[in-house]
Amino acid sequence: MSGFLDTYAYLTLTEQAILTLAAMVLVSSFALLAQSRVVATIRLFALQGFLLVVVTALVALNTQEYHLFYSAGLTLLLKVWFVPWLLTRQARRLGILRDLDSLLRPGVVLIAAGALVIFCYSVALPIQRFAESITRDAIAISLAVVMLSMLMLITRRKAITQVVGFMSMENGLFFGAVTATQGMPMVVELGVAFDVLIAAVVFGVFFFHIRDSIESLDVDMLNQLTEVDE
Amino acid sequence: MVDFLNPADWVFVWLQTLLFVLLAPLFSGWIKWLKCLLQNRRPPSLLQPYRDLLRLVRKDVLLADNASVLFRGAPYIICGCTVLAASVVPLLVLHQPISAMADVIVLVGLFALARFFLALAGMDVGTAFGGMGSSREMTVSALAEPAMLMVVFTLSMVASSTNLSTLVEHGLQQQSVLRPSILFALIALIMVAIAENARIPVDNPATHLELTMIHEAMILEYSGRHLAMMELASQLKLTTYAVLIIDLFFPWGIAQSASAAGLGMAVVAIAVKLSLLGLLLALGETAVAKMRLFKAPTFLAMSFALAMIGMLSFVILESSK
Amino acid sequence: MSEFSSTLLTAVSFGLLFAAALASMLVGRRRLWITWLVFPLMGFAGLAALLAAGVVLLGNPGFDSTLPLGLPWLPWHLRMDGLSAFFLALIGIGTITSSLFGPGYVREYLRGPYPLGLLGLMTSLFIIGMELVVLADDAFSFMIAWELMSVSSYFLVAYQHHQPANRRAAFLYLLMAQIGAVLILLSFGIFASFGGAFTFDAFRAIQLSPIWASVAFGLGLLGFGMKAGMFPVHAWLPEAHPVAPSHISALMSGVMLKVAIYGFVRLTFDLIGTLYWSWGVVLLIVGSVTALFGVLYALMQNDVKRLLAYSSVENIGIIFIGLGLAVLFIGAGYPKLGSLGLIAALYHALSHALFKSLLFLGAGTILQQTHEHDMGKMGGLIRRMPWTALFFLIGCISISALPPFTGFVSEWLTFQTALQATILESGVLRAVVPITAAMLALTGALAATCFVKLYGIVFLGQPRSRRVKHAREGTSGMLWGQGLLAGLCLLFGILGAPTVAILSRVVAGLTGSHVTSATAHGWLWLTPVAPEVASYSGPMVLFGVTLALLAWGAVYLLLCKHRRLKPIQRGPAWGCGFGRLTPNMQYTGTAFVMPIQQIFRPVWRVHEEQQRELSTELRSHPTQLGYQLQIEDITWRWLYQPVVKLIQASARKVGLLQTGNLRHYLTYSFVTLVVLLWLIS
Amino acid sequence: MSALFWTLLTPLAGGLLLALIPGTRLAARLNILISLAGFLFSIWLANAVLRQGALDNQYFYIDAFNVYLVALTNLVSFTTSVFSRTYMLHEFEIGRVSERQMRLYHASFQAFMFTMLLALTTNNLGVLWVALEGATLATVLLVSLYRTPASVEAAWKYFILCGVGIAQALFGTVLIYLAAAKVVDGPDQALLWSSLIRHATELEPTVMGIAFVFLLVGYGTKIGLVPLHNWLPDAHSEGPTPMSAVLSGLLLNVALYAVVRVKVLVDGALAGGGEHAPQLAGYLMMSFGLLSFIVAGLFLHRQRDIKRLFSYSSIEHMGLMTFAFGLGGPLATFGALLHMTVHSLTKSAIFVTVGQASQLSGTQSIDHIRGVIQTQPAVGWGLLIGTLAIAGFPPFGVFTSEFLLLSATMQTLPWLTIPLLVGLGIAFAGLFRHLHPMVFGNRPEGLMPIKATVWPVVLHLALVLWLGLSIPDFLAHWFDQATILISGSGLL
Repeated sequence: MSGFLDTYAYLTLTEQAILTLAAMVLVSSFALLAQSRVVATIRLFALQGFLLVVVTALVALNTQEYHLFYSAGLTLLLKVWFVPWLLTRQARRLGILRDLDSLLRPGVVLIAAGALVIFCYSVALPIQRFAESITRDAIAISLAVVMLSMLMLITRRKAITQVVGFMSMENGLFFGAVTATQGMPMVVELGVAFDVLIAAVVFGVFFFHIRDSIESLDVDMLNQLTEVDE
Repeated sequence: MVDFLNPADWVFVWLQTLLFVLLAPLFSGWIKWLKCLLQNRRPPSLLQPYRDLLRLVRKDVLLADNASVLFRGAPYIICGCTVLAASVVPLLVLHQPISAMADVIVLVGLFALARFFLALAGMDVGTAFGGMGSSREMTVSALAEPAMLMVVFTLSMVASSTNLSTLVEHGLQQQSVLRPSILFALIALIMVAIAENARIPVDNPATHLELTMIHEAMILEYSGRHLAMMELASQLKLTTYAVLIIDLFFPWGIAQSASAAGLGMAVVAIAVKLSLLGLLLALGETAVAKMRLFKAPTFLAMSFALAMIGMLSFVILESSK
Repeated sequence: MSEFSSTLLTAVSFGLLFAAALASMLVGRRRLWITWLVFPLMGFAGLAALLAAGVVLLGNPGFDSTLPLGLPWLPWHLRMDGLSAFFLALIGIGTITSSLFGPGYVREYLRGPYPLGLLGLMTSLFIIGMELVVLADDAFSFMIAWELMSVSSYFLVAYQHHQPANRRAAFLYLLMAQIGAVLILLSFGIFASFGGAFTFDAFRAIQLSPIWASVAFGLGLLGFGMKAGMFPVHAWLPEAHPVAPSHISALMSGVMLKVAIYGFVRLTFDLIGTLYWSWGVVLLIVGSVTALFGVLYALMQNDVKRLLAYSSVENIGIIFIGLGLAVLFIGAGYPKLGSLGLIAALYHALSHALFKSLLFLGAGTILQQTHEHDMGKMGGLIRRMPWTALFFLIGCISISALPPFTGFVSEWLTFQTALQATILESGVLRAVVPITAAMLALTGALAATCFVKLYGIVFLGQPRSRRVKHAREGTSGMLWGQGLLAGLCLLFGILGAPTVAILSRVVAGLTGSHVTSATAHGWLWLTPVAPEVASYSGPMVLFGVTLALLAWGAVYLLLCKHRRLKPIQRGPAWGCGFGRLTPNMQYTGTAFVMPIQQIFRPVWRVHEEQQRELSTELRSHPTQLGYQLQIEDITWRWLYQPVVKLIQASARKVGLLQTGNLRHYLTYSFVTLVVLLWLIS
Repeated sequence: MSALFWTLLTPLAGGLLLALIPGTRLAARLNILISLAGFLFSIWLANAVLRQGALDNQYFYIDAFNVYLVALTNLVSFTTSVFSRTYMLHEFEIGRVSERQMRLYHASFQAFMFTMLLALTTNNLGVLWVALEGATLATVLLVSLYRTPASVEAAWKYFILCGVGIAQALFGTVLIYLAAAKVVDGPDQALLWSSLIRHATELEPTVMGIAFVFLLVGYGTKIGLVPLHNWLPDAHSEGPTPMSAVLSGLLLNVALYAVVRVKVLVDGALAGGGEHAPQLAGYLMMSFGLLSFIVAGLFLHRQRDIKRLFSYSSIEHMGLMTFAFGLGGPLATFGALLHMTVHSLTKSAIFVTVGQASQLSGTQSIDHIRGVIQTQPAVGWGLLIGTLAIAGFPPFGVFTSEFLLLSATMQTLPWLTIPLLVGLGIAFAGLFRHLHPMVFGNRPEGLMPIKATVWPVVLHLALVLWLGLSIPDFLAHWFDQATILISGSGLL
């Protein structure tokens, strides 16, 4: 290990801060995965959003890409305030705010999640051209967040927690876009934000449709359309 | 090669065919006569078949109410086909223009045509017997015909020809060669001939026992001249088969051309050989009992197998290159 | 000039067919249009096609042209050579006779629920498709024409779709047609992938390696064999042919199967070009099994049209035997004998086209008059419909390969070719070929039995049901259609030598070897190899048979005019002591073939059922006896059902994917992603 | 340029207008008019592009590949809107949908068209993503339009699965942006397809490989590739039939279009080296395509719902196209483009007749639809001929394209023709075993013909027939140009 260099120490302070925050985003993903209470999930989601806002702002400072501040503001508005507010409101109206979304074998899921993070890192590792900067690590982290959110989608049975998982996936993407590429072109950012907004509203509508049709928000009960012989 | 369109030859063909037709009742009379002797009965005259035929011709024809045109036409067609078949087989002289008309496969075809009409005629009136006879006849022939063709194929592969004259000539040229294929073919052909001509052990021409008869069942409804033609056709068929066996396997004595000496010789030879063959047949029919109908397929399958072995032995043993 | 005339006539034929199709679409409620416009147009189209083919068959050059259709870089190529012309002639004959027959036959549908316009439209398209197949000169247009033929005939099979059996048959037909087409396409694909072009000219230019050539051959055999009705992929044929309207059955069995044979001949002898004797052995085996299988199943049928359909399978087997001999001899280095085998096969294709069309038209007449399929209800029709009976008899004699009709000549030629096997070097081949000939002989004899049964049960004896009792003769058009075919059956039975001369020219275009010896001795004699080897004179056999008929005529004249003989008396037949004869005393079709059924028992899957009602007083005395016999095609059990089961089972397995649970679906997505990432990293 | 403007504006403005207009019947008519206008504008656009060559600016990029898809999309949208009028009014009359839902339906219809056109015409891969997500959002409420439990369930699955999928695609897009940011000058240029394709060989291959995986899985979900297809049959079968027609006929095409665009980039990047096989993208697409093709064929055998049946058939055909694009080479690409066209036309025609047949019979259950030809010949024949066409019978165009695909496969990877052919056979049997009893047979008691607009079906099938018999020169030219764009060399 003679060639080992502590590259981390050579990073600027902002970069170190960004990476620290990245780690925190990852942790928030783990927390989301482990949390079974609906209201806590929503709050964790808001927290994750807030971490993103901070990261975005830091990146904006670091790179002097000032349009990232708009992104940060947008994120603050949408993901820290609007979506959690909407979800909480709907959950309250549906009377499920305090419900538990039981998690099957949480231990196994968390171990799998850990393995997944390693896997994501190994996927990002061969990217040669960006090996020197923080980009590669950022990609690995955001990939991990995306994958963990998918895992959350898979393990959750409540429609509302699935939506949180879905939105958290969006967070992972956004994190990747911000840290690795200093944000997407503005037109894309706006488009994405618009889509998220509409999606949140549509999700809200759907909770009621689902409850009306199956009197529950348990997605496992949405199983009429199947090809398996009874 | 004979000139195909020489009128004199054709006159001879006509004469020989006439001879064939005239000979047929005699041959069947001869067999009956021998059988009676062998079975310690008093034989009828050798000419009895002629008398029977004449008597039938003179008699009125009585048709079943619902007999159709086909029923009335069938005797003529059957008789015609049989005569046509007989005319192709060399009786006295080897080379004849008519042998080019039909080779040995056509010969089988002509017999098949006759049988086709015979079976149809059997079904025409709509009696149970007729249908039964036709069914059995067609079953037997369905097995006998391929066996016959196999024999023919074996012989024609030996002689590289299906032309009857050529076949006979080939037989004449190498009379002393003992070929296993020919031997098997001979046995198979005899078995086929027995089946095709409704002889014991496949069928019994002398019986009208409903459970066993084949040929007679089909012609039960015939009378008068129609019946006469049917009888004549079956006698002619028997004779044709006999001559065919003689021609193919024991051709010695047949005239190479239509000279007086050759003809005389040929007449004597064919008479002797036919008599002997008749004797053999009578002996066989006396010694063997008729078998059950459902044994007949086994009998025929055996003849088919023999013919096949004959052919294979030719291919494997006699013609390896 | 003649090239122009064949082009023109072909164009006229297509034009008339399109006009017929158009007219059919406009028929609507004007039903007379079908009789007086659509069918005549088709008939003339058939005539034009026949003439166009005739011009080429008589030795004039064919034509070569392209149509501005198809792909931008591959317009439709059309080409007429001898082979195309020969099959075009078959199509022409079939079209003419079925359009003569059609108007009378479709009167039955006038008041039915089925639209006549559809029948006309699809028939026209069907014929267009067949004509295009034989003219196509590139793989693309060939496939289009081929499928046009399949689809339009599918609609014709499904025409009377109210019966469930017909729907099932149509489905099966379409499915197998599609699979067959795909196999053919694949076979062409091999050429295309080596040559890069889709025209047949390019295909001819390619010299495939033996392995690829064999693959192309095998695919072609299976593909075309599926259409032709080769064992074991024949299953659609006995289902589909009987349920189509009868003049269509005639076209399908008589002509369409030949078009499949055309495709196979074109592929094997023309496009592949280099033949291997081992293919010949395959063909011989397939052919003999098909022939024997077909005839054995035909024997057992009691539905007239089904019987005819199975008999088509048999005849296709015979044609394949001829083709097998051709391939074998050419592959072994005897092109002349190979040509002879090909001639025999083509001759049999011609024969079968004639007599099978004839028989189906006859069956159609019977069906129209009696509304019965089951021959167990027929009988005595010879007295009700004498002309149909006569023509049907001619058909039966021809199909049983009896002289002097056409079926005999072709089988005789096949035998003659087979008997030349002695010149082959390989001992195995020398043994295989004659055994095939023996199978052929057995087939022929069984076919005769089969048709004795058919004719005897249907036309002879007494009527077995009331409907049959009141049957009448078909219309004159229907009779003309049959009469024409019957006449041709006789004509081609007699004029063997001139026909072989024409076929020899056709075949020489493919094999390069002219069989001059066959017709060297004039029109009277057919001498395939040499006169001292074998010869046949159809005219003289006919002369002999005619003499017998003349004798009958003479007796009849004596009887009627001169009263020399006593007039024929009529009386009741003996009813075995049970009073008068009743129809129930007659042999039935099942009884007729019972001995054969006993002999060849394992060939069929036989379901027998006996019902017996015992009388109450006397326990041993049955008051009523019933017997039911069902014959199931063994290929169902051994080939088709396993495939169906396999597909059903896999579908069930695959169905497990769609659990209905969203989280499972998300898991698929997740796992897919992970696996792919792992794969590429 | 103005043509493009009008083409995009028409559905957008139309959608807004329809969202505001209360009268159901009027809205249905307006819907047709708007779609017709869109179609005419798109022809104008196509004509302009055909004359002046590719259009390429900061926002839009139009070449031969997408301009014909634009025209096709508008054509299908127009004919579907015609069908939709009678169909939806019937639904309205029998009380399955309320007036408000009708308004939602019409507005969403045009909004959906807008997103699709935007996805096709945009130059920006990010906007492409936004548009495709928008397409999901525009249609998801339509899937649950009837508010039945099954339709809500279908809509939820559609939403979540496509949402997740599309999110993965966004990640892929981000990665492309990352790969391009260093190469292409100016961050605004880095997602523009036109500049990406210029620098394709310089893009970092590893990143592009990972990006492609995400994009394939993401957009592949929309295409309906097995095993990501699960939403597709549900959504197609539960929504209103005109929606199924445009989903099957158009949306799947657009998603595939997106994948193909990306594939071209990835091929360019991987050709330059790196540790991946140069045909990585092709191989992935081929495997997914083949798997979808065969699995969907098997699924066909198990269907009990007529619309599910045909949506599986869509999966099957999308699989085939994906396979063909993956195979690459001019012949396969040309065939795939042709197949896209004819499949859209045929499948939307089929869905039209399917909708009519199920309205006629009052059910979507295959077991209860019987004797359609007898009850209403036009519908029955439309369904039968449409199915024959989609099953690949000549002289319909599907045959031509499948012919090209098979021969291309034969030339490059001959052994793959075996699974292809087996798949074709299985799919064919699966379709027809269900279709036969539906169209043929006796008419059930008491069924009356319904009011049905037949000419869109006739038009589509006639076009497909025309394409099968002969491809017009200008279209062939188009296809060829697109082939050159995608595979690098042309056929003509």
